[in-house]
Amino acid sequence: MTGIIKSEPFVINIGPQHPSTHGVFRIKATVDGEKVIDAEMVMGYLHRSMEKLAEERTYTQNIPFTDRTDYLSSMSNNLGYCLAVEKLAGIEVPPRGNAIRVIMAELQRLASHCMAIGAFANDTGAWQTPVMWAFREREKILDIFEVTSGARLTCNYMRIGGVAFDLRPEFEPMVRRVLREFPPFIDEMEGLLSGNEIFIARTRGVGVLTPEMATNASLSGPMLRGSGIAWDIRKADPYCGYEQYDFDIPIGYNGDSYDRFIVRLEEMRQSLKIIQQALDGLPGGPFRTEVPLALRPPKGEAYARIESPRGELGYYLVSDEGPSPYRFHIRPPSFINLSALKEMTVGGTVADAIVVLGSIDIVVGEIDR
Amino acid sequence: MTPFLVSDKWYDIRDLGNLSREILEAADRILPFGVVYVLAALIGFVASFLLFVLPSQLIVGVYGERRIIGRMQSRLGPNRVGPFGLLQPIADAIKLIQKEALTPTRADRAVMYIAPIVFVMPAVLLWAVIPFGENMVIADIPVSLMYFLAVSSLPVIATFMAGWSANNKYSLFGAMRIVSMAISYESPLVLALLGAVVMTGTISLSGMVAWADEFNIWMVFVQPLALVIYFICVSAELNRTPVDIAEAESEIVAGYLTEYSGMKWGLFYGMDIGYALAASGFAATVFLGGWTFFGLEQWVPGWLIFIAKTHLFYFLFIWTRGTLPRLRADQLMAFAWKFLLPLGVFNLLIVSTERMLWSEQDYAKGLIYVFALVNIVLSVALVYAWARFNGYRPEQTPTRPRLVKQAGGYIPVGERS
Amino acid sequence: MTRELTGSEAAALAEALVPGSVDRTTETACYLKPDRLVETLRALRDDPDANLVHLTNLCGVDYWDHFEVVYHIQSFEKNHLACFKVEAWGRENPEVPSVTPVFHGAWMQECEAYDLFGIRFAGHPNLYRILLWEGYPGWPLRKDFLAMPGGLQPGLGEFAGVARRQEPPVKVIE
Amino acid sequence: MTPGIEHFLTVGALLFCLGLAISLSKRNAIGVLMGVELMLNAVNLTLITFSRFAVSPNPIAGHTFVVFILTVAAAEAAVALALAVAVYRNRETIDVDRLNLLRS
Amino acid sequence: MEGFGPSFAFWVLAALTLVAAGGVMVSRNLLHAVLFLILTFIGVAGFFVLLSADFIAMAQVIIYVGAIAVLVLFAVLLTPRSGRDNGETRWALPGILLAVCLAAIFLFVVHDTAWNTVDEAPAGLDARALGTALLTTWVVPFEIASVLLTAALVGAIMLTRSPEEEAEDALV
Repeated sequence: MTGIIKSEPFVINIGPQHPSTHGVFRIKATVDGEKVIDAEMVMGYLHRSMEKLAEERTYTQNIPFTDRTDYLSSMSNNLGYCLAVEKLAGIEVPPRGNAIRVIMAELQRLASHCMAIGAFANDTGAWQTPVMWAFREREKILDIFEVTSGARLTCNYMRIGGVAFDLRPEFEPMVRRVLREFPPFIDEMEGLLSGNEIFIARTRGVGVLTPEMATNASLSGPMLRGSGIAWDIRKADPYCGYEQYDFDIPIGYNGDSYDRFIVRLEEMRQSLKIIQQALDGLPGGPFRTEVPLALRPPKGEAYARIESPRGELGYYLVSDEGPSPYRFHIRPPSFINLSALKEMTVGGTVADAIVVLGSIDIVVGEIDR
Repeated sequence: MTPFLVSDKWYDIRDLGNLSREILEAADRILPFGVVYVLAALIGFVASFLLFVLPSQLIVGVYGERRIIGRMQSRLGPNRVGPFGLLQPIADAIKLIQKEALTPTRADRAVMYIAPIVFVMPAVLLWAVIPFGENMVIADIPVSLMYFLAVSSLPVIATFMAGWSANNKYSLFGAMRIVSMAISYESPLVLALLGAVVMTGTISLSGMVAWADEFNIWMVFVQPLALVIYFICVSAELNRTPVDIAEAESEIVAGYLTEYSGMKWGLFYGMDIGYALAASGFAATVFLGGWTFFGLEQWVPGWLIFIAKTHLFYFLFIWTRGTLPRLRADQLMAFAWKFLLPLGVFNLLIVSTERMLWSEQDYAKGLIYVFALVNIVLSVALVYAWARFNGYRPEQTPTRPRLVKQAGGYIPVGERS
Repeated sequence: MTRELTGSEAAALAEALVPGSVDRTTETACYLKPDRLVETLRALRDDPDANLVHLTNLCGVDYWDHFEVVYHIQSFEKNHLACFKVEAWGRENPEVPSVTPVFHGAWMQECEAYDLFGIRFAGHPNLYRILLWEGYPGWPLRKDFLAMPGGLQPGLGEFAGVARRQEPPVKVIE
Repeated sequence: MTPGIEHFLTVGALLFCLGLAISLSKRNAIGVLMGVELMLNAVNLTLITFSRFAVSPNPIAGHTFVVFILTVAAAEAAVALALAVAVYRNRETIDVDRLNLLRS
Repeated sequence: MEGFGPSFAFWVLAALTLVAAGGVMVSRNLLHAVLFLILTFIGVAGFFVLLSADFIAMAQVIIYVGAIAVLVLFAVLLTPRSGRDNGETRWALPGILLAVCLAAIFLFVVHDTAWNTVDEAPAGLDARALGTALLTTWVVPFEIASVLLTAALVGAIMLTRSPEEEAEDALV
């Protein structure tokens, strides 16, 4: 269709109101026929200036903000922030707190990947079925969050020095149920999508990132691992006692959208493994170190990062010995993962651009903050 | 065929065709010339509406489409309005009628207004030639297969009008895609049907049903490949989900429907189901033996068998819609030209050869079963061989990622960690 | 465990490759001279010993009299993380060289720092306000944002602890 | 009034002349092509009319001619539109007034 | 062709066809012209049905509406917005005059000839007879037509190749 005639390129706005931009995000694509010849990102529709707001609040008060950045993985965001504050103030977390944190972070990864995989399948055109199946499983995890923290989406569960509450007695059977019911679900998804010819045709070779490109574009998480780079903060820079658990890093082959998808699918299996180990060896004792409510960390700076479901989630804090952070910076993985979007989409069709965007797994709340 | 219980009388309600024929013949004796045509049209319209449009909207629109898909997606589907949610389409229609039908400022108003009407008409016209039962065909014209193909090429124009007139870039994408799809998928579709025509030696749908009845075999067993090609092509032409690139909601919002709202949108949406049903009815007639079922039609009304077969085929549409992702536009074109068209030609060659052999054997009844067996084997072999010839190697795609124990830099493919 | 290089370790790496590039060091960070920044980071990226290939984090900090741009750069193979900083003096038109030619991933983060701090990155291919709209008054993450002309948005006054609302009119009771 | 052969022929003639007028007067190459298609249709109509009404030992010959005309029309449309597209690519116009490649 | 039905159908179809053909002539917008053209094709197909040429009527709809009109629409879409007007050349008036003169001659001929006609539709105008005629009496033209179609297919592909594709082929 394209290339037959000298056609005039025209601009098509994918978003901000579009079914496949997963929020108010916009790609200004210049297309020639169906071929994308230029792509420009427009974002900031959801900008709330969290970094400024956080400078006016105490360290503890900032935890709810971190829920609202990446609202699909609030536990991970809480955890990253608390780790940064603990690093800044030199606070030790008791082993039970760490184990609970690990379980929660991994459950959150499962929930977030459910969403990512479902939405990605939806972007390739599988009409709602994978996303519904994924939601069905995600509900079980959200129920666990509700029982534990009282909230399903914005949990606000982690605290500086541990977690907010101890686990309830219902917690363990619920997690055991997830551990029992997730592996069949992942196999089901694999049967539905991984071996599906149409799915492979749509995603193989689409949005290819070479390892050099992925490194140079500061990508992280499944984007990096899909390109064959074995990099996982949980392995490379263990926090919360991740070094005790036995798990593997899944890495892809060519760095295309399909590889990112199978990496996410495999990460869910690894997460289940981690949860199993953490739950079996859940230590007793206190779940939290008591820290003063108006925490005043010593003067200095700290950069702590965790492996959030979307990649490296870092918090850079500067303290001036005041009750609130002097500088509060979030390194948002889905924002920085977008920096290679243009390179991935240009040359493909509009349909490919949607698949690429789905494979990045953006959360607009985190992009815009 | 001699009915076992069913007499040829008008009061036998198991075959509604007798009734209408009796009425029409009686009317023709009394009334002046020409009025009986109007009567026939009225009866046909009411019958088709009662028998198909209404049940299709109610039973298939809710139960076939939404409930089955809901079941596939592990949710309930509509179950609130009326008993078991049966009245949901009516509630939807009332809602849609109340909604404002927006027209963009710079749209081509006239064309945008006419497009839904043009889209609806062929959906109703298609049913005219499909035999519901023994005498239950509204217009038993000798070229009814051609008629079906001709009428089913009209909605393409309507969807193009809809997409082009809205003056929206997404709509234009949809229009562009549907036009190119129509060009690509018409030829394999006709080739697939040509196989059936060559085998039966008729282009009348009633004739095809009679053929299936006479030789006690359905066309699908004789030409499984043709049914597969027909199914794929018709899904493409009807924009059903595995190949619905013209209204791909994740790519181009809603394609040609983007700017439509209210009942204008509702007409498109409802008639999508109407077309899918008509295509299923056509497939049931050509490939599944129509209203016959190896003699069962002597006990059960033929139109019930026909409706069952239609909905069985329609279930295939729902099934694929619920499970498969969508192909890209260029991949679909390549699939039509590189895969379906050659396979259609091969199928036609095989069928023509068999037909020649068959006519030399004076249409021996047993031979057709041999052909069926041969064709089933040949179809599988042909698809496999042609896929291999085109470089299709499924085992080369790893579906599991590599696993490494230790974090580090880039690990090239093939290197053990 | 990732080895977080101290300022002096990072400075030693940088000095070995590009002599004279280091301004000063602190316990956690190494301050580079702005005019040698791009050169140094490119050398550190390409050197197999330093192997600082992945620019993880880039952000600006406002210290009232000067701005700092912080670069967290890590190596996958060596598994270490270094923190470099560059200072930009002056509130009117702070400017540091852009590292986008070295690290492609820096372009969005530099846009963000420009958007929120007003730090200009010389040599950036397309520096624009990525989160806020063009023509937004002021630079929101600067410490004096609320005092900027047009910087005070309705409702922000309460957050800053400064009531800017008019006193309600006294209701006369008859 | 019962339609006879004259009526059908009249419609065919009028259609032909309309097609002729369109193909002679339109500036757009696609418009010209549409006129030609109309003329072919008119000829088809006339042939079918003769086949139906004329006293002939072999009435199916008219239908056969129409099948050939349909074939030629399809081929002609494909080639003509390909030409229009190709001409547009090279000359940036499909205005037949300005397609004076042979003159200048 | 007796009775109310056929004559009613004739007049409706005649009005539809001629008005739609006139629409092709007068509409400014090229897309509207194509849509009118489609209406004309359908009207002509209706005439064919009236003249008991069922097969030809269906073939007319399939080929003209399903293929040629869609091709024309495709070509219109491929030309940019500026190329989508349907104006007249400066030779419009002579062309129309010529057409009117020709129409006058045609009408004169049609109405002044004593046609030797039959009332009933002759037997053997069905698809089977057509197929038999095509593959016996007219088999050579039939084959030539198929060759023509192939040639048209190849020609259309060759004409619309982009310069890049031509360059690629030149390397082979």
